[in-house]
Amino acid sequence: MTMSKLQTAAEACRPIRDGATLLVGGFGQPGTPHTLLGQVLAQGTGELTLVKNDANEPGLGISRLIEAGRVCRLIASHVGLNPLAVAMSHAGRLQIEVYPQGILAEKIRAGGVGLGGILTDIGLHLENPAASRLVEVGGIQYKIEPALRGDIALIHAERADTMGNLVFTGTASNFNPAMAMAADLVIVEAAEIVAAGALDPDQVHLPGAFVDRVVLIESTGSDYGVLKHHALQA
Amino acid sequence: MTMSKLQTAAEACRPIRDGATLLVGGFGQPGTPHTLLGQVLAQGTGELTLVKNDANEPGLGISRLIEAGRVCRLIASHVGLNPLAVAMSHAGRLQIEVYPQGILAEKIRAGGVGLGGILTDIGLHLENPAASRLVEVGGIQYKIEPALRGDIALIHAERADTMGNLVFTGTASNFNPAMAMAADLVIVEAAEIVAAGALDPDQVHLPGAFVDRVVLIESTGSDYGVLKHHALQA
Amino acid sequence: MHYKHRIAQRAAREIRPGQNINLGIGIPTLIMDYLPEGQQVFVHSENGIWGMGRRAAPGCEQPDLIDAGAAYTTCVAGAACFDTLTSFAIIRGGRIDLTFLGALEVGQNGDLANWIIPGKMTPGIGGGMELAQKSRRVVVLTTHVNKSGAPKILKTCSLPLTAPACVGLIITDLAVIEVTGEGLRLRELAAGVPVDEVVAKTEAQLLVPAGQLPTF
Amino acid sequence: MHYKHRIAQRAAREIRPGQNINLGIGIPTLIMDYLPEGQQVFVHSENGIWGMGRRAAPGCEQPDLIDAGAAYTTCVAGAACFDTLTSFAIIRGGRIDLTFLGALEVGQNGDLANWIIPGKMTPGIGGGMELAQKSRRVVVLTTHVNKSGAPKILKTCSLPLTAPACVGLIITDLAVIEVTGEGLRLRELAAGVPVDEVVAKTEAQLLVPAGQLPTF
Repeated sequence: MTMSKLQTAAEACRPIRDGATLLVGGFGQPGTPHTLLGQVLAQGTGELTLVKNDANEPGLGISRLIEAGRVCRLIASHVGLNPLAVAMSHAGRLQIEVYPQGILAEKIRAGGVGLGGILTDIGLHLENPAASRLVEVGGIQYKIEPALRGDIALIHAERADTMGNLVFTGTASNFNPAMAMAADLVIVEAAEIVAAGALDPDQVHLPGAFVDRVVLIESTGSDYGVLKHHALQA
Repeated sequence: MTMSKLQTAAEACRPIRDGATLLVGGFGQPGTPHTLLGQVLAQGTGELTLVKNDANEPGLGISRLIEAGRVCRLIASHVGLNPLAVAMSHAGRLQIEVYPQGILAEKIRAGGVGLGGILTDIGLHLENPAASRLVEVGGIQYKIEPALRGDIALIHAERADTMGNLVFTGTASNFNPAMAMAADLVIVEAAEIVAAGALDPDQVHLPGAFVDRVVLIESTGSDYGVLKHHALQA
Repeated sequence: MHYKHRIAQRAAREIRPGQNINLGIGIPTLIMDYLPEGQQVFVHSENGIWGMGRRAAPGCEQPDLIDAGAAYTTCVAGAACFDTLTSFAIIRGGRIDLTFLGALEVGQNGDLANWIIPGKMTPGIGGGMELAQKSRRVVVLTTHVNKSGAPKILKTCSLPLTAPACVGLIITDLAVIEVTGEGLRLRELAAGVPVDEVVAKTEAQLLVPAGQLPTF
Repeated sequence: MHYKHRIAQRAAREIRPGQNINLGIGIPTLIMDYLPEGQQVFVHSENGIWGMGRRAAPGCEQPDLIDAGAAYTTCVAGAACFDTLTSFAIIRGGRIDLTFLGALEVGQNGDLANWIIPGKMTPGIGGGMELAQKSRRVVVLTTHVNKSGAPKILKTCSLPLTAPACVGLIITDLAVIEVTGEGLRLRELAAGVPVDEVVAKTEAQLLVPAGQLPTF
């Protein structure tokens, strides 16, 4: 019997329930799991907490879920490219919580690697010493940042094998490896899926031990293409 | 002008002074930087603190420095394959400090990525609550493990380019990537050194931003070969 | 069959298809020879392999591919190699379904002591503490008594613990014993071993079910 | 030449061979056009590139290769791509030699405020706080006054800080000003700009050296 983690998007995303916390890969378009997000939209799941670096841009990625009113809370590092999400936050229809980008990634990693949290001096000048949890190590003050995990991670990879071993490309890696470690159920979409043994063990970016389900991207349409407004004009 | 980080072992290791703390890659033989360690031995450096997963085996790797009396202190996770190091510790001639393997790696990584430390629940049952630094996060007790850095890291890679981008192989990766982030001066030996542009940017395991000096391994003799006593008999 | 192999063979029956497993030093490494044929199991080696295969055949050793005990090993199709950080992320992140470990002592509440022998310098815990504490299930493989003939399965461990209340099942040369909420329950007997002998050689209280017990 | 390009051109002269540099959003991205030819500089982009090249030529965009501002970009020979964890390990680990950032306000002690505008919802700090706090040197590129004509270089910042005492040099459309232990020292003037104008448009105390100042 040969094992395979390959499933359809509908099968893979079935366990995603209202009220879930989803870790969503991507920095802007690259690495955003459009196929899996499309499935979540289609199946009507709501009351979601999303953790993603940014809010994508209007009409794209997680912004579609936000626009459809499916998201109550977004944990991110920068939502500047999505005025729509900013407006919804102003209107009290979306709760946005921001962290410095690398600290958000480290909080998620800590959750994934079984740590309780990290000690950081980033942004310490903004803390209220009375309200914050500060500790001193080696004569330096640090703030305790608790680990952050999700119920489900939605991950985009360039290539996967049927065992769930993943390869990323370019700037599409971003939050994907950290998030693929930090959820109870890890669902991956990949542009290409190969047989076990087709990937060089040295060239796997994230071992399949972390991955539960793998989905083949069937339509690599406009969601995965070049956004003309971010390209130089000819 | 084309930049290159390529140096001879003697040039690269010149800044290693008596009393330095060295982070040394390797889990057993694979990933141990034999060429760089040979240079440290040859140049007579002593009073060293070494951080390495293990103590190698008698006559090999860091054990040569230990046997030559150059090491006062070893921070490791397991020295069971080196009875000589154990005996020297008993005799009070070598101070050995051990941590759980993954926690040692995380302490080093924390030092490398600019964190003050990590919160872990590993081995909490052995702590003296009065003596340890415990904190509660989300209702769970954790211990504060401070970050660990070295003055110099001695790293072994399979392949490097002249910019210091590194590729590891098999089980020779081990502590090397974490340590290559966590020292003020990072010296790498590689079995092969290629021109900038010869490595696929997606297939670099550790970006050259962390690497200061690259040394070509000139003799891949017995140090890098198969140890017969760990092989099955024909 | 040598008792170590009989323990390993019995232990292999605890493995379910698709599980991520880790094999500690000693008897656990022998399980490699009894893995169910044609059933995908992912063997994790804490020095950086997921999908480890059998030991390298003589003459086929790759210098940079060893197991956690330093023996030359191989990869199966679909394997991945990685660094220590990733390897222990798998362990502490709760992705190891089943770990087999040796023991110096096991307490009746599942406490495990397998790293410090009093009066000897400890060589360090290596990856054992994280494996014991964070694997979803820990199965101990051990002789029932130590070299002096004293029981290893105790009411309370006397040695410093590797991890508290972590053991789910104990497989020895004499018996299979389950750690339950009510205490230690005798599940199976080694062929030819009477219940009385197991009870006599176990310091902890044993719950012995009525009727015939299966043998292995 | 537009003032933004003049600032970028002057800023490029701060770069030393072999340095790891990061270019923030806005004027700093223009530096890419003024990098010294034939001199190796490693441009870091916090979304996962070390060795970033110029923006992708029209029609040559790769969908999965963007800069931190979402524009399609390229890699130079010797580049590496990686994830966010590695990217910020480079930043917080102190491996960025030089970062160019924009500013809303700069304090005379080197305080930098560039992320929260009062009364507006902040879109988040992104990677700016870590870059400002951990880069070995921070050079601010900004207009000397804001859109209302009010000075941006102040005795004390009024906005929430991105990072305290992090700025080493300020390059504006009017002048180059160094942050020193003694305070802000006027170093250079934009061509045709009198010292009086710079002093008048700077709220903070300026140390003005005697004699002719270089222009840029």
